[in-house]
Amino acid sequence: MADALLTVENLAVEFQRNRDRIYAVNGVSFSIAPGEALGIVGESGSGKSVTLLSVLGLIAENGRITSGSAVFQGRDLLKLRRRELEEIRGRDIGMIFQNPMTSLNPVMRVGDQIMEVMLTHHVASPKEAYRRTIELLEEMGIPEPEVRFRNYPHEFSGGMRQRIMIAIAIACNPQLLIADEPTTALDVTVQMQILSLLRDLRQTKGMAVALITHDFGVAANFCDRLIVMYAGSVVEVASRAEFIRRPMHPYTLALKESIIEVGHRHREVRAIPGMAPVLTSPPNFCAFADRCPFAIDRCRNERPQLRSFGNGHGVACHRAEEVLELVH
Amino acid sequence: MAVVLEQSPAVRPRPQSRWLQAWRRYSRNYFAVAGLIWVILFLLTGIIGPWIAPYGYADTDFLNVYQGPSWQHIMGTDNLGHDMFSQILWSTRFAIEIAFGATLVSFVIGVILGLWAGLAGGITDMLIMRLVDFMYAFPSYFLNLILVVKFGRGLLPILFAIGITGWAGYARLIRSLVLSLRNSDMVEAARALGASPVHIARKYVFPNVMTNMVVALAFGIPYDLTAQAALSVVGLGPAPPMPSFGNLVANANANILGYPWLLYFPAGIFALTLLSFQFVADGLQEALNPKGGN
Amino acid sequence: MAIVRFLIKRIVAIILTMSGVIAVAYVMMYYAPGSFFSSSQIASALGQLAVQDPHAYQVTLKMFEERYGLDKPLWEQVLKYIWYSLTFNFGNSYENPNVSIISQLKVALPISLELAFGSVVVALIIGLPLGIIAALKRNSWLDYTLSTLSMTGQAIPAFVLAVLFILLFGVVWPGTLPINGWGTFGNVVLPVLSLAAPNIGTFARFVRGSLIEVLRQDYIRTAQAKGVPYWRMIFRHAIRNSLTALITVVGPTFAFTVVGTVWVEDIFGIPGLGKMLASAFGNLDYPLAITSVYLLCMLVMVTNLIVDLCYAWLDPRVKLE
Amino acid sequence: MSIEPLVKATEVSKRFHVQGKVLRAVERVSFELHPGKTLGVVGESGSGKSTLGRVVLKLLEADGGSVTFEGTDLSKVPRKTLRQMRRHMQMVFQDPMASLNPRMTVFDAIEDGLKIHGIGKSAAERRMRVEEVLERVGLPRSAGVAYPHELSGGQLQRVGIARALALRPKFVVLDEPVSALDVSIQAQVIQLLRELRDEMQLAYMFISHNLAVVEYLSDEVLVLYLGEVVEQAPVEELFAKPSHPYTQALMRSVLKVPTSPDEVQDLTPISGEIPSPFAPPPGCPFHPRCPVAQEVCRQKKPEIREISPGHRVSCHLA
Repeated sequence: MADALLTVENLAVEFQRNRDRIYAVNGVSFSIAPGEALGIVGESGSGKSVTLLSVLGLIAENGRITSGSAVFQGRDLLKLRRRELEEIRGRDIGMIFQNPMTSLNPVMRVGDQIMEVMLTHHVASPKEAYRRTIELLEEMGIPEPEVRFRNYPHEFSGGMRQRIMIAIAIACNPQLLIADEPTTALDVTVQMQILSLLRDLRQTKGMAVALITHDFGVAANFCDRLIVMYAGSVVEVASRAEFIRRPMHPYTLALKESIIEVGHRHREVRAIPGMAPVLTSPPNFCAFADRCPFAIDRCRNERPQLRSFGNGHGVACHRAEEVLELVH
Repeated sequence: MAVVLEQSPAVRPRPQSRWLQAWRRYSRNYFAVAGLIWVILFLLTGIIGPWIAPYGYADTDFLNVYQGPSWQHIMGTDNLGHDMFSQILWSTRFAIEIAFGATLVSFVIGVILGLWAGLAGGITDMLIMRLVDFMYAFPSYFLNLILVVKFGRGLLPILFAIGITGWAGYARLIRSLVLSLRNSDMVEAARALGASPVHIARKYVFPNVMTNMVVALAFGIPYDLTAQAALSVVGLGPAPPMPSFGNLVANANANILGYPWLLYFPAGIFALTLLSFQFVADGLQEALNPKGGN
Repeated sequence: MAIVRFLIKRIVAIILTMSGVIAVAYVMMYYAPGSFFSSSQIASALGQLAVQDPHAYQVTLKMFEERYGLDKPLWEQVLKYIWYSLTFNFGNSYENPNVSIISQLKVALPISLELAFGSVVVALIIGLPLGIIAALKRNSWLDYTLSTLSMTGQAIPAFVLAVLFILLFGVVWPGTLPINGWGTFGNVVLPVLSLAAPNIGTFARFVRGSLIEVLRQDYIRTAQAKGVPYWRMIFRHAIRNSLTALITVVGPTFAFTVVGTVWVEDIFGIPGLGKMLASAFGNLDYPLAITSVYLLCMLVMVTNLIVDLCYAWLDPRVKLE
Repeated sequence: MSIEPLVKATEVSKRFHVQGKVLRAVERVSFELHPGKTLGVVGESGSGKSTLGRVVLKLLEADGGSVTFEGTDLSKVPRKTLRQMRRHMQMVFQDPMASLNPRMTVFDAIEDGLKIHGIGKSAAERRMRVEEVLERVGLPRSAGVAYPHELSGGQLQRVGIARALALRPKFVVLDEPVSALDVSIQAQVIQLLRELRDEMQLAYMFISHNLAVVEYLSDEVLVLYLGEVVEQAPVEELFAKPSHPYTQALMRSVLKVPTSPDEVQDLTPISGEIPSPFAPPPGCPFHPRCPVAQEVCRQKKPEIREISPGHRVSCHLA
């Protein structure tokens, strides 16, 4: 897409763990359009967080980007120097994380933590930053913002802390917000509050949101487009409508089958046998083959590429056509 | 096969015991291994030292005082003609006796009181912990001094003086370990299984506390060695003619301007020993720490 | 006010503990064998008197006991000492009956505090950067070198180092720095360095450990995600949080170092508290010994109190309880 | 039902005293549980659901009310007898890693329960039984030699289940057994739990914050809010006719994967968060967040009442 906000191409990330090399992300490509809500879905170890964190240079020290590009507003983020990347983080791309209980600095007043991002990027004078912080707190639905400005993180509940994280992330009006499992640690009623807050922000500010989650329900209800990841590769990309109507990859299908939902009481739940692999060699095969009912020899010998099936629907499966026929 | 399906236990060889794994981690730390070698040498010297010493520790040779190192006295002699090499061999013996003895005394007291406080809770816990605070506030060095002055400068008085002043740290450590385990899921699970308190203590608490104890002991020994030497420096080490590293260093200090070799050997060996114990303790801490494993 | 209630509680606790410490120390000295007369330098003089004039010897002993209240029941002596100590009226020592302990302390205590304080400050100035560098370059050769050096410093006791310094500056480079006495700046250098070395190791290792721990925290990643420049992130977010924990180490280290001056003062011939106290114990000079125990104990407790206050002030999560 | 329930809780309460403040973790909870049935306990964090599970097993002492197991009042049972009774009432924990001894192999961990209760005359007999249960929960026999840190989350939870089931209990408390697991693994474990229940006529108390799995597994459901039961009903009834505003809010908050484009849910949150359990609001504890709250809800605490057979609700307006 020419008008994409962020285009990641052929990204690969490896980690060194003891003597093993872990292939966490293996040639991932995708893009996010301005204002779009993109869901990146996968189980733990699928590389969904690493993909976006590595783009911003936020992965752990034992991680290394081995190939790829990530073009954001015409610049390849992977080629930037640290200082240049720091200028983009927080100003053009905001981030919120999974655990709001530990993501705020415990010895700094929350107001100062919000102000800091604006002062760092020189988007406001201290006075303006203060005024804007109060506004933000109000916008986030935090009562008595002047008082709360001076409170420390431990004086807030988990939901409130996540709101403060959001305030930090959007303080500079970024064009892209990366939300890494933002509601996983929260109660369902609070999850709903945070998601609706994010949706409202998206609508009022025209900000694109990349939502990383393991919860298909959250992704399917919040996002316009979904990417399904498995063992460090994108196995399926589809718009929400396509994803609902015509999921194609055997993993996506199996996962949808295995989710227990309200109303499934009298239905057989088909669990996926086995578990997701940790790759210690580059995958020149389909990583799902061992759990896949459709797998053939080819799946174990050749890595499937993402192929387009129209409407922006991409699937990385050698047998996608047959699966489509069999299932739908 | 290229895919490693989070290796299923079926194909996994019998895992190594945790001690073996710990040893492998330990052996990767060269300083710790070097320290261990020195510590073992030191212990061996302490055991056989008195037999191989060319002279008795009280033997004086007034015709050969203040001798530099020579074939007859490979580390020289002091102001009374004591053979420095023999003195060091004997010092090693006493240092080991005092350090291990004192550490054991502290450890036993600390373990008993710590376990008692942690398991009993309530008022017992409160009283024992106040006692621990008290011991922390009381400058233990001075308690050592009082005890040594009062009970004499023999081996046992010194051993006990250092021993009974050093238990507070062990007690505090054990108590906190017991408390954290007591509230752990693991112990709750054992209770849910129907295990008796004795069974829980034996099979769940003790094995998980033990490595911490080993590390604490390893750090305790150099500490007590230092404490013992510290008494010597102010003239309250083992009564002459019994040698000790502290006495030797103190004595060397008095004669340092003319006869520096009196310092080289005892201070060097003592410092190296302390350092070795420290490296061993540090290595153990890293090797036995479960976090270091994964 | 929470802080007032906290302070009152703590001061009461200090007074109670101090009373306990004095009672224990006194009773121990009282019951254990030996006394001032058997161990002090005047023992031999008294021994001669006992042979020459047994009556005069008895009278002298009695006068001495009356003068210091040693003829009273034990509980009365203990209470007296507790009261004396709490009112900072320590009386006179046996050894030096014409000079009050207070006036002796006025000379000696500042010297020891100066040494201890100086060495802690020096240790912080050197140890902090070492620990920070080791943490930021962790698992590099630089880290291994610094960590090994720190551990070496930590393991070698101050008095061994002091003797080594004497050897260096007395034998190898004589005249560069004074190795004995007190009064000039030069006199301070070696004792402070001997005392500081173990503390440098302690601080550096602690800072390294806690900084590595802090750098793993989620809020550090948040700071990075905000685009806070690396060094600002290190100083504002990481070091601030790891130093909070350092306070809990600096306090006890300071108290411990004051005790450590005993040996170093002895070796360098400095007329500080340590020297005075060591002789008090050697001679079973009860008033002086009790005073010394009292002072050091007090020092530990006051330091702990200050540490707790600082900790609560630096870390908003900590409540004064 | 006229037959004696296996587990019966009557007005069970549990309070904690934390720094001079009282936390009412569980307030007057009652239920009956029969063999082969599952009681689901739903609630958000701080609702007291885990505490309830522990009180029912007497891992925590109740402050009020009583729990009977096969007619025996647990509060009157001496400790030693209680330990023996534990053979019949087991627990599976949320975090299998933390609940296993890191220094015991899987085999030792499972065998330990057998040893404690003197099950199996010989080591060989115990070995057989351990291997049998390992296979039953879907682990290979050889998994016995592994230490906990060598297994994945799903495998560990199977070990946790095996440990509880090796004793052939009658009643098992499952405290969030799948919430730490990946989606695809959750289904495996839930299915295993359902099979085991039907096979061994186990009674489950299934504690979870996940409404969907509770519905999937339970026969009756308790909804807890700040330690109190706000609604209690047979599962089909509860999901068909949720009658407490909180239950309704919970159900609306569950995001399902849509099966057709018009099923995409509108994200409409309820306001507010769970109040501190140290200072629960006066009146109905849910009133500050309740969309239909009225004056009476602020003033008076509602009593739990039966609105249809077996369906009890604690709301003035239900």
